Amino acid sequence: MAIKKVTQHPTQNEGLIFERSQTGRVGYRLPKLDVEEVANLLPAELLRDDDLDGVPEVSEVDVVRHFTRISTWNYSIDLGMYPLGSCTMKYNSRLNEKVARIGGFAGLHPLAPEEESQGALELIYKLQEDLAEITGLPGVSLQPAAGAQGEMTGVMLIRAFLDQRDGETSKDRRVMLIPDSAHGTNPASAAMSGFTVKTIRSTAEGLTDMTHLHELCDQGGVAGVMFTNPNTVGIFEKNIKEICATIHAAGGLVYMDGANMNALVGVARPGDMGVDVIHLNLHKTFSTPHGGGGPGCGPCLCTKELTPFLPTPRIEKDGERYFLNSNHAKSIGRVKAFFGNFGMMVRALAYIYTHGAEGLKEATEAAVLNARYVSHELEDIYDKPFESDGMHEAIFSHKNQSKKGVVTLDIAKRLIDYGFHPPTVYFPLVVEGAMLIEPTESVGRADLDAFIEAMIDIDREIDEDPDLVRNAPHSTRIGRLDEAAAARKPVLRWRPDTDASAQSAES
Amino acid sequence: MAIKKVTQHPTQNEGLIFERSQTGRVGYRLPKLDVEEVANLLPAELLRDDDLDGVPEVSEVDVVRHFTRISTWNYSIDLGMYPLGSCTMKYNSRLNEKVARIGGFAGLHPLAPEEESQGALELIYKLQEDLAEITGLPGVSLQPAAGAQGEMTGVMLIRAFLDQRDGETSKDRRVMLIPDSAHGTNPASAAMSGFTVKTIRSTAEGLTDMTHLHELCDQGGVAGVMFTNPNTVGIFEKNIKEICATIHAAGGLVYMDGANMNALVGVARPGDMGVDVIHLNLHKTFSTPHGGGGPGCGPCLCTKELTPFLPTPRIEKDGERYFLNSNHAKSIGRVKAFFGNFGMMVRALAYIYTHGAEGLKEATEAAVLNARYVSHELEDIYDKPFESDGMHEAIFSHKNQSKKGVVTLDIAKRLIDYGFHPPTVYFPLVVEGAMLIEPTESVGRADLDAFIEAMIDIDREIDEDPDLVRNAPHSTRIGRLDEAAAARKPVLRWRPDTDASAQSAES
Amino acid sequence: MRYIPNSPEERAEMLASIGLANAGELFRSIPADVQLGRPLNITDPLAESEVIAAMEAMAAKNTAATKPSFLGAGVYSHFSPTVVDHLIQRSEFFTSYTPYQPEIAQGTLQYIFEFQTLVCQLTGMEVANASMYDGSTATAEAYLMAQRVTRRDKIVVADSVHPEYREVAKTYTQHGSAEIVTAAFDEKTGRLADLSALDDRTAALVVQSPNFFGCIENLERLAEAAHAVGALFVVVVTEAISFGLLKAPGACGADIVVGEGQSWGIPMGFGGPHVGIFATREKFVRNMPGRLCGVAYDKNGNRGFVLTLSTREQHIRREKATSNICTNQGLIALAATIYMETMGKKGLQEVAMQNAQKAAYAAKRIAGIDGYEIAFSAPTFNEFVVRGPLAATETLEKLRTVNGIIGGIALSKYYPGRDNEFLVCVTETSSRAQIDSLVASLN
Amino acid sequence: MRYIPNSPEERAEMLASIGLANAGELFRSIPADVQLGRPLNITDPLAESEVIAAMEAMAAKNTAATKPSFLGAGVYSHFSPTVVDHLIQRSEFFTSYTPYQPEIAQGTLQYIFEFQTLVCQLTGMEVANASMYDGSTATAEAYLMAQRVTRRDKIVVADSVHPEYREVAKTYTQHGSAEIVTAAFDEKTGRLADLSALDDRTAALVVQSPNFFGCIENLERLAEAAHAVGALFVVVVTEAISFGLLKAPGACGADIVVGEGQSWGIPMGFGGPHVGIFATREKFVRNMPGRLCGVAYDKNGNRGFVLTLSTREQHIRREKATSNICTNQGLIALAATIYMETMGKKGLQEVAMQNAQKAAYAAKRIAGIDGYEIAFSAPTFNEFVVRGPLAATETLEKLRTVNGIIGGIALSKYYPGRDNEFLVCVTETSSRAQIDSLVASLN
Ligand SMILES: Cc1ncc(COP(=O)(O)O)c(C=O)c1O
Ligand SMILES: Cc1ncc(COP(=O)(O)O)c(C=O)c1O
Repeated sequence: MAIKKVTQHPTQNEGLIFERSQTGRVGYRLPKLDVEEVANLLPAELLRDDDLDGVPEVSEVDVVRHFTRISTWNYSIDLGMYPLGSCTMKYNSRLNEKVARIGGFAGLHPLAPEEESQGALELIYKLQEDLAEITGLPGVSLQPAAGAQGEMTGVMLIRAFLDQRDGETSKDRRVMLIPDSAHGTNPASAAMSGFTVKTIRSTAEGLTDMTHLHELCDQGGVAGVMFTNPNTVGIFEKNIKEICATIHAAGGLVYMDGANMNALVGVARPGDMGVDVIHLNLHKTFSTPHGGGGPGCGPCLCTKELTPFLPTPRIEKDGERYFLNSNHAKSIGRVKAFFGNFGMMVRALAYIYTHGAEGLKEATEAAVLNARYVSHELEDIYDKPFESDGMHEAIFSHKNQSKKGVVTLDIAKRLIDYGFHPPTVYFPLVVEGAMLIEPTESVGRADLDAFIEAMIDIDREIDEDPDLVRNAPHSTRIGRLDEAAAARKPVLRWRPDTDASAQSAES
Repeated sequence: MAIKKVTQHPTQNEGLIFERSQTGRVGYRLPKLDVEEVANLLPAELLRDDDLDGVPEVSEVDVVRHFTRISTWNYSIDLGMYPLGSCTMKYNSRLNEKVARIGGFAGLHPLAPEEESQGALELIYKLQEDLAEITGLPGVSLQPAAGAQGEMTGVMLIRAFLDQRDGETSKDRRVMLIPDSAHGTNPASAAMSGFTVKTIRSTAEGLTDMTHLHELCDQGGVAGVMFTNPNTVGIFEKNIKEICATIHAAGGLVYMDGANMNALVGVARPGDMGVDVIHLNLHKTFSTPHGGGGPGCGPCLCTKELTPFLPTPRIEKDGERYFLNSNHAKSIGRVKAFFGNFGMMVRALAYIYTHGAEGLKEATEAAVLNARYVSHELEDIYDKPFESDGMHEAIFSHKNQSKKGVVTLDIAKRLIDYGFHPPTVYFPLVVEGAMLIEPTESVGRADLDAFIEAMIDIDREIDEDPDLVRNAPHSTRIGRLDEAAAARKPVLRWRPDTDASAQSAES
Repeated sequence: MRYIPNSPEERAEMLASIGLANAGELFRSIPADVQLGRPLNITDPLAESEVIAAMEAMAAKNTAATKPSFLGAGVYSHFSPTVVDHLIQRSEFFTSYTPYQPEIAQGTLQYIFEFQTLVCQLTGMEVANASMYDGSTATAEAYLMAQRVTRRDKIVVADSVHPEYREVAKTYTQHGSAEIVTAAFDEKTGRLADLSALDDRTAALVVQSPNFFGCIENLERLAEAAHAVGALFVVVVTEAISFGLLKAPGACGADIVVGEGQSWGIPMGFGGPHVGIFATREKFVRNMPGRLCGVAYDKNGNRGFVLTLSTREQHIRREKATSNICTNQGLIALAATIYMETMGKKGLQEVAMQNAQKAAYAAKRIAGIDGYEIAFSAPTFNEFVVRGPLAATETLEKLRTVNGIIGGIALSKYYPGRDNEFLVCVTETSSRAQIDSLVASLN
Repeated sequence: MRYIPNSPEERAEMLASIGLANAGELFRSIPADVQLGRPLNITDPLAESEVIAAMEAMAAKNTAATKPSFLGAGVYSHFSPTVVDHLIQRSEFFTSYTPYQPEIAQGTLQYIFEFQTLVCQLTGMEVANASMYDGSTATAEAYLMAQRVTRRDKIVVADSVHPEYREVAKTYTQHGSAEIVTAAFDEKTGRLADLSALDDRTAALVVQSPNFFGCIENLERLAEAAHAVGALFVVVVTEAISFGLLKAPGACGADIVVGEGQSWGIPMGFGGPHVGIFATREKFVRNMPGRLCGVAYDKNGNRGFVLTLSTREQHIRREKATSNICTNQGLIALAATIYMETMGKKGLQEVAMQNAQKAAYAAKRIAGIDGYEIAFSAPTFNEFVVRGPLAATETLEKLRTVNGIIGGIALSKYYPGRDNEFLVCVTETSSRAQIDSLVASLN
């Protein structure tokens, strides 16, 4: 109320930069052109004739205030617990940011002569070796820009392997088995590699249904399986060896989605479980910043048998010399220009160096402990859908609360008022009103306890004043947005006639 | 209300780091000691025996979250207009921050051999030359760490000059004339140099009262005058030449407080007005960040006559070589170890290079225009105490509003709810309930208009709902604090028994 | 471990409170026979100063980073205003996730909306997405989208599209129904010449402009040819600075514009992270890959932004999604947005003009050396192909070892047989002195 | 000008709206004869890249910054965790003013309170202020405060207090009533020896420990001597890392502890900005110089912080203030706070121990070279005086030019006549290899 009259609050109502733009403002200065300027260098018909209409004109001060102001509307890891299940929102070290910006890395052109970029090749090579040790899989490509691309790469390795092994008849093997709980990128990536997807059911304990798996294999045509371990409900697939054996027996290969490796690093290695190929998310397990959506880095790792098919160029070593090797005839080809998101590799290697073997294991233990602690403290109040112990995530359904007419989304939004980022909600689909909580190792006990207390308070609020929860959040600059309307008449860009009026705290 | 139940909100209720501390947490890692460790290197009686009791134990993550959270409780230039009169809160360029951190500057030891620190000496020398050109005063010392120290230095130059000129009889010249509107550091600095202060009255137009000035001079013993120009109400002392002439005639010297140079750079030079000595605040006029209280840099500049008395070492040039010259027998001596706040000098020179001559003048014009614009738009609603045109500041009294029982402090606090930092309030003392508004050149018209609209809205609120204003701010994490109680029983440090309980949004 | 808040003592207490004796018991659900049971064979933890020293030692071996260089070919040396890197280091930006909770992610959503708008303005298109991995994958996605839109499978792609982009597109499409035909360029002009492959089975004509040889294509003509057979016209742009000077592809009839945004203030960084751009016409929006941010309102009518039209995406559509992309290049899109807004209308025009002028100066000087000529006659922006008297590899090696200049890229790397030609790039960061010393060294 | 939001067009409109024809009219109140009327004789504006180039060119001439160095004497090379410089660049911290509006400055006020507390904990004192300019001015203020507290004027200061600090204190006190007497150190031990100057007119005994020669003084003994004559005991500390290992001055009877906080993660930066610390006993608080931050509550009982006891300060007390200081070293105090908290109890202890161990190793090795000895016998922390066979200036010049090592500071710079002695500092940043090469080079 008090602030109701305030319609101009600059930090709360910063408009779009286009709305700030004023003819004649400048935010840059270039050196004077130091060559004679040639008039009409290019034929008129090749030139722009719209004078970059609509592109903003602002000063440097406008830019700094604009982005500083809107940044304050974001929640971030540095503000507190960000327990998005499956996303592994752990601390993004400043040291890693610093080293990624060293001139010799940031200023290096990817097509510079090998002799003059040995340090970058060395870094990639060393990271490859460490990731191979961590996963127990010797073949590595750091080219994929993110997990989904790592998946596509991995699935294509399987495809290439099968095509070579089975020749013509490989075309009868186009079924990729994927659990119903899988992340959406799994089936999407399988499809991009020309596979059709069959879904494996999960059991009541949240594990892969082995009988169903055998059924599906018996139906034949199985190229492989894509599963996540710990799976997307945070439970370790204890039948992992049998799963792999079953698939191998059926003539298929095993792809593991490594998004949840934060539960395993230093404790167990996919390579030792029978997994043939995996992707990692350096932007999860290895703490490269998620950056509000990216960039990531999704290395693909595989067994010796699959190595010949890895993307090229591969970074290899010959004595003391590192070099790019493009002649691998069986390669599936390039998945990205140049060598992938190199900057993320620098950060990830710095993360590994900082932790060392012992620190990596310690992080895994701390991450799993935090999740188990949350699960233990909340299971009396929130419905825990599965009996078995979770690993790095705690999962709940809204069963107990939905009876009272309050659902997961409401609980998530109310958590915002308590100063926490909500967990991942409604994923995986196999759990009704899922709340998937991944604290990671980067949260201390006091913050965990505060989160637990918040969850308990909210459950109490649901009894006392359900609307308080249903209408949450109350502490944000803006309320729940009408996403349905947004999708019906999408406005995806600013235009001079875009309605800015409605941006005041009043209207 | 909605957030009332929330007692643990981490971003709102971050405690003191000591309250976060947990035995065994670590935030650092040093390389292993690479020399043989010698047992009991030092006699026990010289060693600490308290195990650094009370010093916090936290992780790097705790530190990052702690400071990120508390930082969000601050207003800053990057968030918006910060119109503190006399403080010149202008944009702090990122470029300046970057260059100040170049290894060759940041990593340089002040006692490194001259041959190996030529670049730093060159930078100081070049800044000295540019500041001399800007002020029209040839003698420069960059040693003073802030304005107040620059004042002390300048006043000591005057004292040294008089002592040498008048010998014994100089002791009869110990009166420093200072306007009633002067900043507190002026009399304090005069006192530190052994002068007694006599106060000059201001006229109804907000200028130095010339008759009173003459009277005071006639009383004799005048060592000099310390005045500010534009003065602290933002008005240019149009009699400046006469003031200087009068003081000189009385055998005194003229000190000008240069805190308001942002109104003059490129337009008028103190040296051309008859001023003998001046200090600048690089952290005002030359945009080095104020940093929540400092550091600053308060160069002292003077006429040729006063130059022999400047602090040593002085940075001088001999052919292509820059060097430190300590043998100036008449020097008042050192005012700071080493050479002053060098990092601020780097930023200031980058500011000068970026603006160039034309840009410096443009900034002055833009700053004065912004202030004049605010003054013009608000003078019908807020009492403008002086007729004459202001320069870089707009000044108002609360006369019109105090009638309605709302005073300057209330208006200042209410501005916070509108997203603005309040202006300087109750300074200078010569204006009742003063609001001294200095927009600087770093604010665009849209923000100025929003500020003006806010001031007008507040005046309306005073009619409609004075308590709304009297109880402001309403939008901050914490309300008005009881400063009187704080001073009565000062708690100036944390102790294990410090009451942290009261830090919840509830209690 | 300094990144782990809970001390060993605290962890022991927490273990006890959930009834476990030690950390090992946390992993009971992992069968013993798949547990590692030994320390990883990885370095011991390094101190902060040791990590920095190790990284600086590696970086120091990248000697190319500090030499005058005329490398381009999809990654360009441009000056990035200091505010760009400073602002993206606001932890509210770089330590946040994809904005799935709009109420606490408006900062991210608003800049995505600004990025989408700026990409539309510069490309001359109607809609743009929140970013792709890079120019090469954006190109691959354009192939796939063209197939979806036209229900045709033949992709005619100019030989002068970045070879690595074409490789990536080939990988992406290898298991689908696409048939890829490469169209040759004209030996005199360096422009796309042979359009004979276009027919009524063609889903898209894909060209790059300025093309890999730096030649500016005649986009209007090519658009007509594509549209004449009912194919989409896809324009690839690797040098985003060219938008400041050259007619927008959208104004030339492009249906899809894809490309690389690295030139918008992003470090070359040995090839990544950069940012892919993807723009098209409104009517194709539901066939687009990637995230889209749109305007939405709360119940008080406050304007905000949300991710929208997600029914195209993998998390909803799974195997039927328009793409498998999830994580994109968010923070790099932010950097590009800050760059474009800081440079602004005038800056984007001036920097483009300076690139063209300096490159023209260099081309003229080099063409003046006897034995050297500019290989193609078409107008160029900031890159051009030089044909010399010797094998380009030799020439460049000599420049590097004798003169300490990275002179460019030997075309033979990508176009076997074109032995004496190399690609030279000149941007606003090459000083006249550097250009002159390149010329002197060639002489 | 890119730092000025309003464009020339906008400014013209604004001028018109307030009835002025041009910018010149803004300055009508400045008499024509004092207007400059010509452009300043200063460079034309430089582009961002040109400013960087100019600065890097100057920085590159500071060759000492990249050489192995054993310089100390009040400025020390210590490793600063990356978070320190990153966090102080939050614009909420570095672009805010002195916290005069507590409701929107709690971030600043809370860290000041933490800084005050940490300084108290490390010095062993009861109250500390929000910072002074540096160690030298803090020392000068201690002289003045001792005079105020004791109403006496004689200051007995050890000859082994940093010479530049004593110079500054002399400047500050030259126009007051202070009488400064210098007390000599013992030629064998290097510790303060002669206390004969202490008498009932003495306001303070001022010593430094570790002193300028690196020798650790026997503070308890000196405290007794000072208190015996009713003087305050003032301890100066230039190497704040020593607090991690050495007995706190407060525990030894100090009444005022002043010093330099640069060692707490602050760059050497050619001597500044650094941060002065000032701590004393509760009973003297109203005589302290500088800002103080204290706890306060709002009417809902929420705890907050405010600047307090301002009646000591210039803006209230004017010529009667305890000091003229206004702007202090706020942001550097923040950096020091972040450093101390990141290192924490264990880190501050370990880094202090490493300094002592490495310095002891170096001293032992150097003492082993024939012709060389350690000049003083008292225990040292991380600095010590070496006495060599030749003039120290020659020895150091040779080290610099021949071996590329900055070996230390010739004592003759500050203590004429002590020709063969130089001060060597060894911190945790000097590797054993560097120490060994120093020894080898001296040999
Ligand atoms: C289980 C799982 N698999 C795959 C992905 C896709 O990874 P990316 O977003 O890096 O493409 C994610 C991340 O969202 C995930 O959580
Ligand atoms: C008019 C005036 N004079 C002197 C000063 C003192 O300068 P500093 O705070 O840098 O010591 C100030 C700044 O507060 C001021 O406004």
